[in-house]
Parts: sequence; C-alpha cells; structure tokens
Amino acid sequence: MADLVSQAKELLDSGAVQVIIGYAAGTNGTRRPHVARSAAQAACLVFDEGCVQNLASYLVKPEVKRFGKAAILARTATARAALQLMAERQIADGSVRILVEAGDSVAVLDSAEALEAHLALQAEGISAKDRELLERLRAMTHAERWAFWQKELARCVKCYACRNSCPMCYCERCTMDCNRPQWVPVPSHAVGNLEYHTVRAMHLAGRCVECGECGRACPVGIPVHLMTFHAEDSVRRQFGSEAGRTAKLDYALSTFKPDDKETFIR
Amino acid sequence: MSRIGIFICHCGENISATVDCARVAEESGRLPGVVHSVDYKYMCSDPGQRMIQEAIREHRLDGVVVAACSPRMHEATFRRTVSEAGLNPYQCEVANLREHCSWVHEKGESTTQKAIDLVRLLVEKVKRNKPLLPIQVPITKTALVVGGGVAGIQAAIDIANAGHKVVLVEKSPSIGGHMSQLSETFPTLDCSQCILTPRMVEAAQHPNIELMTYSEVEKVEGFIGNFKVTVRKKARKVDEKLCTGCGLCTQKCPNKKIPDAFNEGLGKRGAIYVPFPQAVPNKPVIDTVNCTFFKTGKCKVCEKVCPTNAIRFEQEDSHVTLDIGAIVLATGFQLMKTEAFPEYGYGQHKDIIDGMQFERLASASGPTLGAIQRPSDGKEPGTIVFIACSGSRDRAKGVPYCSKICCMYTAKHAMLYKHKVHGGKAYVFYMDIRAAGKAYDEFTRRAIEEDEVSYIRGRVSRIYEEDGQLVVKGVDTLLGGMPVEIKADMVVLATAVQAQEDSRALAQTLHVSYDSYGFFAEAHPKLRPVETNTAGIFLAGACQAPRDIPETVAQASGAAAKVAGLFSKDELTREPIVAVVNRQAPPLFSTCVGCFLCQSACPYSAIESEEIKNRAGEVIRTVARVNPGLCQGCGTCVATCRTKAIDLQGYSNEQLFAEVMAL
Amino acid sequence: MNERFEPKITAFVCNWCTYAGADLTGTSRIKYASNVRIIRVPCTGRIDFMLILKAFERGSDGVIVSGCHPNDCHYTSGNYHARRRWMVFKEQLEFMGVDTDRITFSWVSAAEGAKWAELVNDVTAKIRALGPHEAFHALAGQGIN
Amino acid sequence: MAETYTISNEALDRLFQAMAQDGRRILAPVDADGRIELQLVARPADVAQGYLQTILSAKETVFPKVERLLSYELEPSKVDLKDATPQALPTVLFGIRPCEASAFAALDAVFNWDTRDAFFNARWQNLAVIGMACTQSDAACFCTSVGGAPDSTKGSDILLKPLADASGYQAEVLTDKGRAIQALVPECFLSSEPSPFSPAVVESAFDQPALTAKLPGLFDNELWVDQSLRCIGCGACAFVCPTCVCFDIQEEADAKKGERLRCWDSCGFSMFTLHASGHNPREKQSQRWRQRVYHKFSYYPQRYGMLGCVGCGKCTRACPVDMNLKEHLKDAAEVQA
Repeated sequence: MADLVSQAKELLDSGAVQVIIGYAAGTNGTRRPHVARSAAQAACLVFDEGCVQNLASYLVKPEVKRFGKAAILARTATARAALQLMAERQIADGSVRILVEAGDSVAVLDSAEALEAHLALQAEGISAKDRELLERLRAMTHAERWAFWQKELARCVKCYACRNSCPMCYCERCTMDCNRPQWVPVPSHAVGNLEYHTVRAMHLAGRCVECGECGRACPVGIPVHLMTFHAEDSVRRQFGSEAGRTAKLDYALSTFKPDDKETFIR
Repeated sequence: MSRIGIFICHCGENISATVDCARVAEESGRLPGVVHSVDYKYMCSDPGQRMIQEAIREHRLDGVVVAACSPRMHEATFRRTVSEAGLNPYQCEVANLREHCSWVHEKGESTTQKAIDLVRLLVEKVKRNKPLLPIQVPITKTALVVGGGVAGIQAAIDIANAGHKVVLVEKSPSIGGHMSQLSETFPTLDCSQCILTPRMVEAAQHPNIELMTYSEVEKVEGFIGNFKVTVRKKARKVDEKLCTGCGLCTQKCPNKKIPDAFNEGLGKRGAIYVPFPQAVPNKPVIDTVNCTFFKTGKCKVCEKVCPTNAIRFEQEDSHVTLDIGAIVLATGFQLMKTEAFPEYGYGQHKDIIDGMQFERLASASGPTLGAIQRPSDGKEPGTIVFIACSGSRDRAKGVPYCSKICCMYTAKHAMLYKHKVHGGKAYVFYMDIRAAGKAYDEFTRRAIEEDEVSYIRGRVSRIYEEDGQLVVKGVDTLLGGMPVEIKADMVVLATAVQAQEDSRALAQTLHVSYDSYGFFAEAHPKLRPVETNTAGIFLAGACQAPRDIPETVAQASGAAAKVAGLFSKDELTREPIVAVVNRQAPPLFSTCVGCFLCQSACPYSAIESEEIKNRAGEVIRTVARVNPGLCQGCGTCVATCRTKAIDLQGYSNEQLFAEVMAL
Repeated sequence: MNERFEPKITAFVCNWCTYAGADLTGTSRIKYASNVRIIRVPCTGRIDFMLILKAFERGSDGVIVSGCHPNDCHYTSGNYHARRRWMVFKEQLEFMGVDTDRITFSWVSAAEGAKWAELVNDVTAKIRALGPHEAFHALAGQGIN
Repeated sequence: MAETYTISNEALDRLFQAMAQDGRRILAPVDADGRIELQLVARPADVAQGYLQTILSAKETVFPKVERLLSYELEPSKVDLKDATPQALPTVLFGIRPCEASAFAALDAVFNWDTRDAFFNARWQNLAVIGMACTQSDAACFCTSVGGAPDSTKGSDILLKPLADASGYQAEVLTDKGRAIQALVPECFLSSEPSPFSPAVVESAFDQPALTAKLPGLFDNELWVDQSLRCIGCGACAFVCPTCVCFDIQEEADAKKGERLRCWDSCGFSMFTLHASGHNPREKQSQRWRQRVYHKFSYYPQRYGMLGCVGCGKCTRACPVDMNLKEHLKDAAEVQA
C-alpha cells in the first residue's frame, strides 16, 4: 500500500475530508484504529492484512463526527456498515469517503451508489472458521447448545465491548440503559447475561453486517459474534434480505410479506 | 405507595359458583399497595358501582381493579364509574374472572388460585397506569364519496342534505353506475332510469355536492376528520366549462364503430361520446384509444363542429388534493366474466349473454329500444333459457357465496321476456330460489304462475350450437335427475357478483381491510356494518357484499348518517391509547436515535420525523414523532424500537413489564 | 405419591382476536386447563420478544403467543410484523439452546372459542410432559456471589 | 526479613494437598482453550504453563463482579430485611503475578478508607496470596514505571520464583498468612540461601513521580482528546483492572421481594456520571479517559498516598482498540504542559 499515506495526505490537505479513520501499528505487533486529522497524523497510516477491524463505529462517534467530513479505510464489512448506517439515517449519503483496497492504492467511493456497486462484487464475509463453529453449534441438541452458551456467557462481565465496538450499536441509550422498566438486569449474572446477549442478537437481526467485531472485542473470548451471525443468517434465509447492501431502508423486521412462510404457528 | 382498590364481582353466581370470591378479595387485599378489597354480588349494578365510587372517595384510591366479566363487556362501564368519582378513567383495569376463569374451569383451588393471579397481574399493571386524557382532533366537514352509483348518489345527497359539503368522485364519465343500465327493477317493475335520473340530477345540482366524474382516488393520507385525498382527474379532452352538451360532436364523429360499454357491447358509439343520453354531467369525453386523431394525427372533426370551441386535444390528467373529514366507499361490483364458463359457450355464441346484457336489450333506451332480439341476427328468440347461479355458490369454478340478486333479476328477466314476446317460451335453471325480501317471493311466484315461466331445478352441463339453435343440456333434479334438453334461441347467464377488479388496490390505498373475495370488510358484521376498521371510512352498497337496490340505498343512508354524526361535532374525541415517542431533557432530548425503522412498521403511516432545533434554529437532532390523530394504538412500533423510545399509552412497557414480573 | 406437575403457562394475546376468542370459549362454557394466565395486549405487533423471555425468567414453564389470523389483524398488519419477529426470535432462542417447544405461537380468531380451549389443553399437556422448565429456573441467582 | 526456602515440585504437590485438607480452595491461572483464567485447581499440574497473566484480575476474589448485599420481603405492613453473608471461603490465590498481588493494597485503600466494607474484608481476611515472580513480559507491561518489579514481594504472602533447573521454586515466606501456609507442611519448605533468579526485563517507561506532579497542569491539554479518539467507551479496561473498584448498586425486585446487588461499573461508560437532570459532567469520551488516568495517577496519590495502577498492562491487552496505557502515560509525561 505504497500510495496510502500520500493519498491520505492529499485528501486532508485538499480539504476534501477533515478526518481519516484508518489503522496504525499497535502493541505487540497488532493494528489499532487511528484517527488522523492532519497530514502529519496520517503519516503512520497502514492498510495491510493485519487491519481487520471494522472501523465504521467511528463514523457515528460524536467525538469524531464533529470534525467534519470523514474518509474511512474499509473492508467489506465496513462498507456494508456504512451503507446500513445510511439506510438508518445515521450518516448522510455523500458525507463519507469510503477508501477500499485497489492494488497499491486505495479507491475512493463517495456515494451510496458507488458503495452498492462495489459491494456487489465482494465475496461473502464470514470466515470458514466461524462458519464451521456455527455449523457445529447448529448440529447440537438444544440442551447441548444451552450448556455451551451457559458456559461461555458465565465469563461475561458486561463490559459492553461487543456492543460498543459494533457499528450498528450507535444508540445513545441502549436497551441495556433503560431502567423504567429495567428490561435487562444490569449485573452480569446468569439471567442478565443471557438476556443481554439475546437482546443484542435480536436487535442486530437484519442489521448485522457480519464483521465479527463484537467477537474480536470480547476481552474474555466469548464468541458473541456467532449469535449475531446466526440472527442475520436467519433473516437472510427466511426473508431474503441482508443488512448493508443498500442505502434504502430494507429492514426485514419492520416490513412483511403477507405470504411469509413459517411452519410453527398453529 | 399506591392506593389500589379491588372489587371482586360474583356476577350473581356466574363467578362465585366456581371461584371463592371472598378468598380472592382477602388475598388480593394483602398485596403491597392495595388498601381496599371487597367482593360483591353484582359490581355492574347501581349499588355495585356506587360501592366503587364510595370506596374511591373514602380510601382515596388512585387505582381500581374490578374483577368481573370480560373487559370487552364492561371496561367502559367501570371506567365511567371511576371517572364519576373523580378518578381518571384509565386508572381502572378489569380482570376477566368470568369468561377467562369461572366459566371455563371447574370449581376448585386451582380456579380460585388463577383468579387471584389474574387480579395480582392487573394490580401490578394499574399501579403503573397513568391518567390519560382523550385526544381531541379537529374535523374537516367535507365528505368524500367514492363511486357514483346509486349508493354513492344516495350517500352524497343525504350528507349534503344534512348541511355538509360532499365531493362525489366517479371513475367513469357519468354518475349513475349499474343502476342506470338496468331496464326495470324488481319487484315493482318500475323503470330504473325513471327513478334514478332525478336523483342523479339532484346530486349534480345540489349546492353542497361537487361532482368529479372521470376521476379516480389516487392517494389517501391522514386520518379521521383530517384526510388528505389526491384525486386524479382524467383528461376528457373537452373543456367542461365551455361545453354545453349540445351533442354535435358526438353526432359528427366519423368513427362510430366502437363497442359501447354502457350497452355492454351490444351497441356502438363514437370516439367522442356521452355514455348515455341521461348522463350526468352531460358532457362528452374523447376515447383516445379509438379516436382517429389520436391514432393518426388527422381528423379533428369534433373540434371543427364544436360551437363553443370546447375540444382540448392537449388536455392532460390533473391532480386535485382535497381536505376530507370522512370517506364513504361506494365503488360497487362487477359481474363475473362469463369466459369462466367455457362449457356454456359464452363468447363463442353471440346469443349467450349475461344478465346485464339482457338488461340493455330489455331497456327502452337500449340498442334495440327494448325489443328482445338475438345479438347474432336480430331475430326475436322464441325460446329463451336463463341459467341462475352461473358462478355463484360454485366452489370449483366460481365463488362460494350467493350473489343474492340473481334469483330476483332472473325472474324479472323471464317476466320481461314473456311480456315482450307473447307466446315465447322461457326456462330458468336454478339451484334454489332465494327470494327473501319484501314482496320478493310473490314476485317469483308471479313469474311461475302468471307468466308461465318454466323453472327447472337443476344444473346445466353443456350448451352447444345445432342448426342455428342453442342446445341446452341439463338435468331436472325434481324429476329424479332426469336429463333435460332444450333447444333455445338465446341463453342468459346470471353470472356472479364480484368485487371490483381494483378493489384490493383501492383498499390498500385507503388502509381498509377486505375479505378474501376483495369485498371491503365492515368493522363488525353485526353491529358496525357500515363502518370499516379504519376510523372515518364508511361503506355503502355492493362494494361490501352483493346487495340489491333497496339494501344499497338503506346502507348508503346509514353511512351518510354516520358521516353526519361525525360532522355534528367540531372536534373528535379519540381514545388516548396511542404511541408516544419520549422527550427528555437536553442534551439528549429523546432516547430516539432517529433510525426510523419504526416508520415502515406502522400500518397507519403515523410516524413522522421532527427536527429538534437549538435557539439559533439549527437542527440538533431528528427524531420520530407519532401523529396521535393517525395512530390507532397497535404498538407494533413499540416492539420494534430498540431504545424503547416509543411507548404505548395504556399498554406501556412499564405496565406490561410489571404484569409479567407479577407472574 | 408424586403430585401431578401443574405447569405454569403464560399467554400473550391480542385484544381483538384471541382475547375475544377466549371470551367466546367462556360464553360457550367450554372447559379447559386452568394453568394459563392471560396477558392482554392490543395487538401481537405490540409483543416485545423480551416479554416472552421475562415470562420464562419469572418461572413460566410454557408460553403461548396468539393473535389474529393473517389478513384479519384489527390493525391490518400488526400480526404480519409479529410473525416475522417470531420467525427470527424462535430461531435465535433455538440457537441459544432454549427449548422452543415451550413456546407455542398460534392464530386464534374471535370466533374460535373452541380452538382456544384446545390450544390451552394441548399446550398444558405438552408442557406437563416436558416437565418444569429447569434450564431457566436454574438461572435464578446464578452468578451472584 | 523474609525467610527464603526451596520447594521442590513434589513438595508443591504436597502443599496443594495440605491446603485442600485445611479447607482452603486454591485458585490459580489455568489454560482454558488458550485463555488464561483463574480457576479452582487441585494440583500444581492443573496450573497453566508459561503464562504471562490472566485476562481478568484477581480482584474478583475479594470484589466479585456481582455480589448480594441484602435481600428483603414485603409483608402487608412491614419489610422483612435480611443482610447477606458473603461467601468468604478460605482461599489461596496461587501463581498470580507480583503486579496483581500488589493491587490488593489499592482495593483495601478504597474499601476501608472510611466505613470498613464487611464484604471485602470478610473475603480478604480469608485470602492468602502465593505470588509467582515473572520471567517474561510483553509490550503492555510497565510495573517498573509504577514502583513495582517482576519479582516484587508486595502483596504476596509467599512469593515463588521458579528455579532455573525447573525442579521447583524458591519461596519467600513474607507474612503471617504465609507462615500459616508454611505451617501446614513445614517439611516441604527447605531453608536455603537465595538462589540466582533472572526476572523478566521490564524497562521503566516514564518518570511516574514527575508525571503525577505534572498532571494537574495537564487537565485541559488536547492530549486526552487525541488519545481517546479511538476509545469506544466500553468497560473492558476497568473490568480487567486489578485496582478499579467502581461499582453500581442494583435493586432487583418484584412486588413482593427483592435483593440489592453490587456489581462492577466503569468510569469509561458514557452514562457513568449522568445526572437525573440530563446533565453529564463527563459527556465526552476524552473526559472519561482523562478521569481514568487522573484517578489512578493523581487522585489516588492525593487521597491514599499510593498509585491506583500496578502496571500489569491487562487493560492494554483487553482493549478492543489497543488503548496502550503505558504509551499514553509516556506521552503525557513527555508532553509540553
């Protein structure tokens, strides 16, 4: 990615954008998000295979938003998130430059239309490892799955890293923060954890862009992303729609077809 | 701490026979926040209601649970009771101990325990009830009547006579509808046009009625008292203001070979035409599909002959937006297409026609000036066969319902035939004769007994042509299924009455529900037959179900009375069971994040966006807002909202949560 | 002697169809199992999936969710939205290992008083056979030191 | 002066048995599918090999993520209140790192600065710490910058250092609690001279006293904004931190009964300081990030005469966006005031 830094500097210097959301070198050889507001700050930008994080949550972070127009280094899921955020009226079409990998440089996509066209060419998102894990879980009996999740969720400390790292969890007041009534118990005990993660998955059904950021963010290694992957899959399979493919609102759970097919309602 | 009062009704013995009411009262009385708990023989009786009112005053109750029959029965009663004692009516909940408990379970501990549980759930709910005030909505006192048949005309005249403005929208060039096509009407055999035309003229000349013919409703927004209706006025290509209706253009139009829809294809008309001589308004339209000018760019004869220069080839469709307070749907019906019956040979033989075509043949103003003639050769048919239930009550090929009017009009047709063709033979194949109506059975008897129409109870299996005649093969079930064969000169099929082709689309435009046949659904089949489930939209005539003229007119007057009732007040009072998007202190203003996923979930398009501005007028946030006039209180948005920013009054998150937590 | 297990069953029903249908069961005097507790909501569209989870949390062994048949919704489409929500919610619960045999979704119209009785009886028998909802009951207090 | 002993691997086995027989549970770092977690163990062989640190800290042994403080039942005319009794089982924390061992002092400072917290104390009194000196470190570690060391004895009742030949450990018995453990199987503790031990190398990254002195003047510095732009405001750092003590009190109740719970909270959460009025004194993430740094490096020294950070680096490792505390403190120490 030889041209990245010069392209970034150009974007900033020309005033096309005021901030670039990208990646820089992090601790122990990792890559970390980096928010550059000047050409000098853009010098350390990198975009390599270590840059897997979905940075789209910064597009709706007020502290970043206030700088003005943003450009963002984007993987497929990041681009999907940007489109979904447009559909949900959280960012305006045209207010964000999406920078996607194009050989030695980045291509700049500056409209929903361009994003949609770009995404139409991208291969499917979730990793083989995650796919395998999902299948393994689906093959279990419900009692085995229950045991699996109870064991995993027992570690949850409700740090909300999964929620806060998610680009679609932009609500200022999350359901978790509702206390009249207190829908979900605040403490990270068994009931609180099960309900929190069920709500999170349900709220992402039809909205999850399948980046897996929540799972990466979890400090105690709970595969929380599998829950939202499953929810998104459920929507895709049953209703044929998918989050982050268009900037037009197409939310499976606030629309319907009179002939939606199910087999369990008696 | 709440001060809840509990009132357990015995309902005579309806509840107390299986539920230990005294124990329910005693145990409920120990619930936290309950300060008063009693049981009584009849809570809905005067002394029972007084008991509640006195307790409210004496114990300073701030919430009441009446445990009695279904809230669908007496919720309104008890809410009135508590409000008379100074409590907000919505601080009262009704636990269903009768329909949901005492009547459906055996006497015993588990039944009493269930009663205690049901009361407890509602105690926890009522603690979180908030006083609600009815919503006042202003009313635009203009009615829209959709459809200019006899139903629409009657409804419009009645509403107009009550002193309110009416806009009558009709999709064809003239009002009048199917009734204007009829020859005579049963059971009196008076001339249809003679009784209808004066009504048409009255509607046209009424100072309170605005006619919009050749127009269609395209969009309906808003809600009861406050609809915004967009009507598309189709281009007549004639300036209605200038046109005097002299008729020169229609006479001079060189293209007179167009099948005339008003005459059901049995006559011809020109490319510029008035549908029928008594049309209202009596202004022609140009049929641009068949007009030579529109096809070839040459002709313009009408323009040349028009003495007032009223022809407007360049005229385009236009849109009018109307402020409307109430809507009456009177869009009528259509007859089932006879193509559905290939075994009857319709379409292959010109002399097999449907009931409406027969009406046109029998009409004095029809293509034959009332003479019964075969469409094929103009000869008078010596033998005629009428087939009732062509498509009706036919699950296999038609519709399962009875079309209701066919028995009567078939008898009428047979009689008209006999009156006009002396010595002719008339046969009627029928399944049952349904003649329930004032003077109806007498009418059919007259056909059989006085006019000697032969009624054959049985179905026709096939009709085919032989030597210029139609061979009708059927059975007579009264003669043990004996085969019957009649050589007829003409066959008339009494085809099924169906909903209009576009009724579903129109229903969706208006957000009214419809049945599986496409007929508009009434709000309640018994008690609210002229209302739809959408407040402010009413029904008249055959758009709801097959109807004859007297029923249609009665229903139209009923709908008009509903509209007049609605318009009798300046403001409409609505139940405050509506959704509300919360508003909070700055800097948040609302927990709504403005994702608007709720918007597409709302069946009533009640969710709008609202910009929250700072003092400088800059937009800080855009959040959702529920229009309380449009919201019907289903709560679908509430369950969709992730941040719980929307709540439903009367069934709020806190209330339902409390009920569940009391399980 | 073991006492017969009496499951705790919670029903969320819409006001216009199933609640009215259950009223009809009453006026028709059709007897059914007394295990069910009805919570009335205006429309199935109003039923937040959290209410179902909470009902389990509060010790329900089985849950019934019922409303108007498709195309019969008093609010024209609330039940269609509800249906989609259930389709996803059910799959999600299954994925979390919740025994979804304990949730019964149904359409019961205002005219189907007999169906309501049959539904409640069937569900009661089924849940009785499944036994107490131990998995959920065991959650209470877990994770608190 | 601490006594120095040698414990052979076999002796350690016996020590574990003895501790168990004494009714103590043993918590130690365990390898659970690649994650190092504190778990109950029976034998030294259960303990993870070559681990750097656990993900979560050992604070949950004295300050669990959720604990019951009281419960009550509502009667028609009274409230029946019951105090909760903490489950303070005699516990030995085996193998935690010196940085973490030293963190208990910071917890003690808060839980006992005024009212003595019965729950914390009950647990702490029943807790003994057998620390394990570090032989490795990573880029997140900075104990040496905050007064610690890879082989610091602070906070440990016994500190173990692995012998170079892996035959056992050198043990320093440091406190009465340590001596009580030694007394269970004195024969396992062989007196010996201190043997050579090469602790992990953790270079000092910044001058902490200077930083602490400088912080009040940096309050309005843009540095905090710059650093926190990538912070997503989750609570991972606080929840893995061995010294973070913020908690929330939650009442879980229905109409008839309820209980009061104490659970972890984090100053990084946007609603942590939200007032009922809607006003939030720490509205921006930069303010919350600054609070985290100041609490540990400015307010703690002012109030308790000690730091609220032990340089363990857990926060850095747990952070989804790699907020590297060492690096950011170094930047703060170097920035122009």
